[in-house]
Amino acid sequence: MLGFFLALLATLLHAALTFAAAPFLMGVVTTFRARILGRRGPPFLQSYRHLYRLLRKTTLVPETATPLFGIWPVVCLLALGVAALLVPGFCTGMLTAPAGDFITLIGLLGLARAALVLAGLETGFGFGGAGAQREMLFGVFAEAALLVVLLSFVLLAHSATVNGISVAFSTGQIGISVSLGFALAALLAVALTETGRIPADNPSGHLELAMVHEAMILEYSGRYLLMFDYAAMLRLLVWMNLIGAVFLPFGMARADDLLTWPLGLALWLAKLALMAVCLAVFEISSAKMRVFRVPEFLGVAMLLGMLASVFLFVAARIGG
Amino acid sequence: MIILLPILLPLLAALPLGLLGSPRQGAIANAGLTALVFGLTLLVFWAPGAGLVRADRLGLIFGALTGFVGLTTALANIAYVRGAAPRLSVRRWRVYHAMCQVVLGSVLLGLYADNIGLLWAALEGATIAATLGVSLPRTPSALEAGWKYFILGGVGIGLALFGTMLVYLAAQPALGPGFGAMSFSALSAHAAHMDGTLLTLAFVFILFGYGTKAALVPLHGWLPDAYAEGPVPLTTMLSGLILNVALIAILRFRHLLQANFTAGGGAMAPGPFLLTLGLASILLTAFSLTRRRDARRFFGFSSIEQSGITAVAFGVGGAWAIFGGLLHMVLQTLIKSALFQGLIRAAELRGSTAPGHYGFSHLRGLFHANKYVAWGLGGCMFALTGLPPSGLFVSEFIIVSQTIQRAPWASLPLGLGLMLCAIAILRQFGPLLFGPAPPRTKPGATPMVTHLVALHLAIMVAIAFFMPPVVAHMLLGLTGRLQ
Amino acid sequence: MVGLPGQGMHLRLDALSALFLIILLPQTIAAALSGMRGSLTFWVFVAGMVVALLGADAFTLIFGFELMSAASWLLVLRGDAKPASLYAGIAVFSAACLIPALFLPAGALAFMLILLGTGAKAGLAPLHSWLPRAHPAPPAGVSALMSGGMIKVALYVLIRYGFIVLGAKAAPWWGMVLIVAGAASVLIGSLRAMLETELKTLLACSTVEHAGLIAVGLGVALRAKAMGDPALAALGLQAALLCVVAHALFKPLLFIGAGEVKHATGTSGLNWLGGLLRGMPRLSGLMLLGAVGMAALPLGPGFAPEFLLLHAVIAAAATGGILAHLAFTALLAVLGVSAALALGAAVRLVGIGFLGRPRTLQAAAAEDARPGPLAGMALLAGLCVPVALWPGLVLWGMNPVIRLLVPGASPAPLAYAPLILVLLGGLVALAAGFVLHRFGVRGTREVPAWMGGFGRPPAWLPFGDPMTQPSASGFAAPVARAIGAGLLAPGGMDPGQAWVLAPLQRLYLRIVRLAERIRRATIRERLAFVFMGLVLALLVLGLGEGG
Amino acid sequence: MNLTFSLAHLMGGIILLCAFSMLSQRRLAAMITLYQMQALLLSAAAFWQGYAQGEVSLYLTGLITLGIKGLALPFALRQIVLRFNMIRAVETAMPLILSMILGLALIGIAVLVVLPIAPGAISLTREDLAMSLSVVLLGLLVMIVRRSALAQIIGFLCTENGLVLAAIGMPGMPFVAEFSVALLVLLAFLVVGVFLFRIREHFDTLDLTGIEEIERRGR
Repeated sequence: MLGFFLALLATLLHAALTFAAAPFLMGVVTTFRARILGRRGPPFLQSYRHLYRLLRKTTLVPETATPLFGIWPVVCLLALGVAALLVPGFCTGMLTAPAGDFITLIGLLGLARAALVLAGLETGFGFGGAGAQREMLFGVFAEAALLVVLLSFVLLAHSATVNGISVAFSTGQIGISVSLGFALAALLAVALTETGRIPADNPSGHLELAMVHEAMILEYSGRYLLMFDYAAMLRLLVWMNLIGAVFLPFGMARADDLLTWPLGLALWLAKLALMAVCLAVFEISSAKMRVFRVPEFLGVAMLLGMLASVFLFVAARIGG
Repeated sequence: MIILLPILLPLLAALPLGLLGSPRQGAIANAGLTALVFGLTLLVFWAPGAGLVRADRLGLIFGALTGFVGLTTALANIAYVRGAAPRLSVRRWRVYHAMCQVVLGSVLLGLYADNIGLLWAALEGATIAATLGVSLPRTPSALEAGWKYFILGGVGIGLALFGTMLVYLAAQPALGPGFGAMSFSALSAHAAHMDGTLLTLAFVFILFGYGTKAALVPLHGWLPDAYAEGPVPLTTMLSGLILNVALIAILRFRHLLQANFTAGGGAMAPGPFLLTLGLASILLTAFSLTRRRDARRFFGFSSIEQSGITAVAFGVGGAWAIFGGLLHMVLQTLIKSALFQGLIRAAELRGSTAPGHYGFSHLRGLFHANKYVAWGLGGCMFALTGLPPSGLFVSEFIIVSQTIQRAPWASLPLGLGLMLCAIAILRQFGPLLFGPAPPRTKPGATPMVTHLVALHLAIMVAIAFFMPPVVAHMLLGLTGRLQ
Repeated sequence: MVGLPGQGMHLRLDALSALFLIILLPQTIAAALSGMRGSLTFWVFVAGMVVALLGADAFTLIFGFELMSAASWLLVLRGDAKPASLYAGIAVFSAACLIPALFLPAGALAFMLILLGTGAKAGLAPLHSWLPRAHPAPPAGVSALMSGGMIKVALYVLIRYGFIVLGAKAAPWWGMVLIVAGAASVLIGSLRAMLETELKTLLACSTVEHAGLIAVGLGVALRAKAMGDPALAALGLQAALLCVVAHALFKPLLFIGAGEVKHATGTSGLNWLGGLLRGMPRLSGLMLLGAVGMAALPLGPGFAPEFLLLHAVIAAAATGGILAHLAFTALLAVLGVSAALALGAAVRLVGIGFLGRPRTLQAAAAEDARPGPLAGMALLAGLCVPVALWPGLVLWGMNPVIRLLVPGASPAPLAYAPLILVLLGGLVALAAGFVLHRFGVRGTREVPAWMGGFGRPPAWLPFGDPMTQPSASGFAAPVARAIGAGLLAPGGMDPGQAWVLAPLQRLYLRIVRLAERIRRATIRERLAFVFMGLVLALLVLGLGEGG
Repeated sequence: MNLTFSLAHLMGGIILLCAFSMLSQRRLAAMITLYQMQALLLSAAAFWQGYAQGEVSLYLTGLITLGIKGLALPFALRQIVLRFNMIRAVETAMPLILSMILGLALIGIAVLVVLPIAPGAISLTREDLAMSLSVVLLGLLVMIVRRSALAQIIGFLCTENGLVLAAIGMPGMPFVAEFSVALLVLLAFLVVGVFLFRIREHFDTLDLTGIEEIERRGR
């Protein structure tokens, strides 16, 4: 009973922190990036202001849009919101853990992507379509790479939920292996593409011809744009949580042990900060790729994932 | 002797038919005579005869089938003659009707004869009559077809006679000289004691002799042309009836060989010979059908395929396979005769039933001319492919399944051939029925013959799918004895 | 007595045939509602499927199977004569494979023939290329039943023989063959679905993909069963059978919808549609639901099977040697690519066809679908809901089938719980709604689209210039360039067409030319054939008896 | 008894020789003469067998053979040759020497086929059977290697002679066979006559190339 109560509490805390911290994380990355480039950059809380401003604006709907114009942001937001609830943040063993199957997660990300693409096609203008077709192309390889990486995780952890993988990896019996290194590289590549970061897409770019994510939501404004923007922030956090839970599981709190929570929370924030810095450093040190280079980039990720799986098998053969 | 009546009646009636009457009267007399013969073939079930002409069950069944197909063909012939009368002189029409009767009588003789000499004579008579019939239109191509038929048929007849004499010779150790050594019933009773080596030699000649009549590849050379050039109703008789007699003759001789082989009499097994010829027929047809532009030639090739299937069934052996082969013959006779009747109607809708008016491009889009004729003809074509609900599905299913069990090596070419033939036929189906009709096509009236076609198809399905168990067991017993 | 002379027909109803009969029912009703009620051929087609599912002996099975093929051939022929011959060829080919297989002794050869025969009919690679040509040809109701029902009947035969009749002799590599064929179909099917611009062809390609998914599930199960792993076998079967059920609901729905689109606009080319959601809101809503199923998105009917399948493949990767492991890793990559391509295809279908601006006047003037087809679609959509939201229940209902196929298996409960996701989504929606309601400005204003800042279209183009819209082919262009060039034959042709059917056709033509030379022989040469045959036979005789 | 067989043998051998020499002849007139010789020998053989076996029907066969094949048919054929002016050599489909080698091979095959028959089992000797079989096959070969219709008919008639040769050797074979052979030849010639007449109507010569021409036009 107490366990359930604590788990509920942890889940609620996780939900509150996740939804509250998502804009902050985006702000941190943006600001870090500016700082490293030598500019002052916006304040950390700029994202919140941006969202609030959108909240207060009138929502414009194009004449040529269909009645479903307003549905897509909602679907996108809900899919990512649910995903954010499923991926453990500062602690393992939340109430949502059993439902957090990795494949469900992939499905939810796919749902969000579908909503985004449909939003791009909604009004029927050229840039939206261009962004949509690029997003679709990236998705093809990202999903495959993700599944291949997942195979290694599942074989190592004997569990397919993110929670289970995290628990298994944190116990330390797995150790550091070559295959996990490959898997990490693959996962990072997918994460960068999915979140629309630099080698695949430029989040701060404003040239319509080169945009992917932004191009799809050009016609959106007001609260619909708010939802899309917030969903993008959530997506970044979900991915960071995911990478954190799988590759940096040390020090994660256990939901049924209240005493571990403070350390877990602190470490969680530290991990996020670390990843934000890393992301910023990576982004300024590399250039955006041409569209058709991205599939190759992801293809390499997929091969790395397969290599991870093969090495896993070889190691198991040698070890066993 | 009632059994002599259905044989002699048409043979004797040929003389007055050949000398008297207008084409129309000839056609009506022809139909009346054939109806009488059909009745007699049914009557014969209760008086199967004795001596030289003594029909067994097989002969009786196929005799009745011959009577029935002959009757429907003769009925369709009345309408055909009405349309085609001006094309030939009155004398030619008389010869034509006489030849129809001669073919009918000889075929019945071939089926009912217990004597291998009589059988041979019957087939010879049928060949000569059919040759004359085919060459009647007197166009260069008809003459050529008749010439081919005569040369190849004559050679076949010669080989068959040699085979017949060799059978007689082979029977000497068991039966001694005299009529006994030429009677099927006696031969089959003493098959085990015949000279096996000689019997095998005899079978090769019989196979090549009667195989020519049955149009097995490589003996098929005459058939497509004869089909395409002769008058259509006569072609119907050719396709169904003469082929049947020849195949049944082969079946009977095969039985002698098989019995001798089983009893260790020194004969070779008949299976490989029959299978080789049968498979060759099916495969050659499979690759010849696609390029045919003339419908009658097309269905001529299809007849070669059907003969091949039957030969394969006989070659596979065993009660079930032979049952399948015989069933296939019955069904295919019904379908083919219906098909040619439908084809006459179709050509009539397009203006002329003369040879050369049966090109697929000429007939296409039948559906726009007359729905019922189109469905009748289309139904027959579809039935030829052996897809359900066609009755051929049953027979081909039996044959293929038996081939798998008894001669597995043959099943691959058999399956391939059947498949390609079915595809080739189905490919013509679409354009023929639903394709764009040639310009100036007028919708035509529904002729009575369509009912005959439907009747044929209904009987075909009924025989295949609704055979009473009693009949099936009786037939299986029959084929078991023939095996 | 009906049937084979002296033997008749025998019917049998067990859990497996019952399952397939049940999935046949709703789509038959829907197809009948969509306007096929009066067609005798259609009912013969249905009867053939029922007989094939109920047949207890080889004859009845093949009879039903071929009756189904023949009737559907006629329907295809009436729709479009061009692919009909190819379709007929495939139908006869499957019979030519199945009849021998049923009479061969149980073993690998029999199974391979069964696989060839049923695979050709179900559209498994490499014999799939006919399907995207033939399935779109007949009226929509028939297309629906062909995709939703007929390929299922073929798979039923595969299941019945692979698991029950030949089950005792099954070897693990049988499963691998099935998996390879399935994976190839999944990849090619989804890729072509992404590239096709014709609505019904697109759906048919997606059918190839789903047949492949089912085959992969069956292959995993067959392999596991042969290796003595009933739990994994049960998992694979669950995936395959759930996919069968789901596909039998959403694909007919989509096909009937496509037919209605064609009825309303006169075309089903995506490049001529657009903005249908305005004119045909009800139809579009139902199509959207079907597309969610086709894309295997969560909370749609197609996700649970995909989920189970991926889990089955992952579990299977842990069994067997290094080669199997590599193969399953590659399989996962293939499934991932295909899942994303399927998502792309579905998104494209909805986004290009139903969203955006109309590209032609017909699309702009389209009126909503007729009540009959709409009712059929609504029926299928209604049945999709429980499959989508409560797949556990459907799986529970399938337990007898799985126990029949894998004796001793105890199917595990499903780890995917859509209802929980719905609950979580609801909570998030509540929270978001609260925030927007409490702090936000309400109301929307309709304005001319921004269009990236381009000028407004002239008055005679009420929906803007259609040429400025992304087209269906344009949408697929990046994928065609990145993947299509590598996987498809030159010219974007289907590899099954280019490398299997076309060479066979060339071979056939070559032999036909040979046969024509034989046919053109003169009388003398024909006589020579007879003579040579006779001499050859005599030679065989002489050598056979002399030696 | 010994004499019976050796004489029958001798005649059979000469008949075979006639058939074989037909292969080597280019001119129709020579072929007809050879055919006539063959038929005359055949009728002699029939009489001899009739005498040896004491069968009346064989005398009848001999008479028919003598009358129709030995006299009437050659006469008619010569008439045709004269009327259509076909004295010149006929075209052959293959070199003569090759066709003669083939003929030898055929005789070899005939012997090969007949050899395994148990010697004592039948009253007709194996040699007789081999000879008649050879004549049948050689006749067929003539039909194949000659391009002229008349030469082909002669080949066909040679085949018939082979059949009759076999038939007269059959002990106690009922009359049916002989009657049928006679009927066959009669009817066959009747039909051939009709054909010749008609082919004459349409083509200038009896040469079958005209027919082959139609064939090449194809359908």
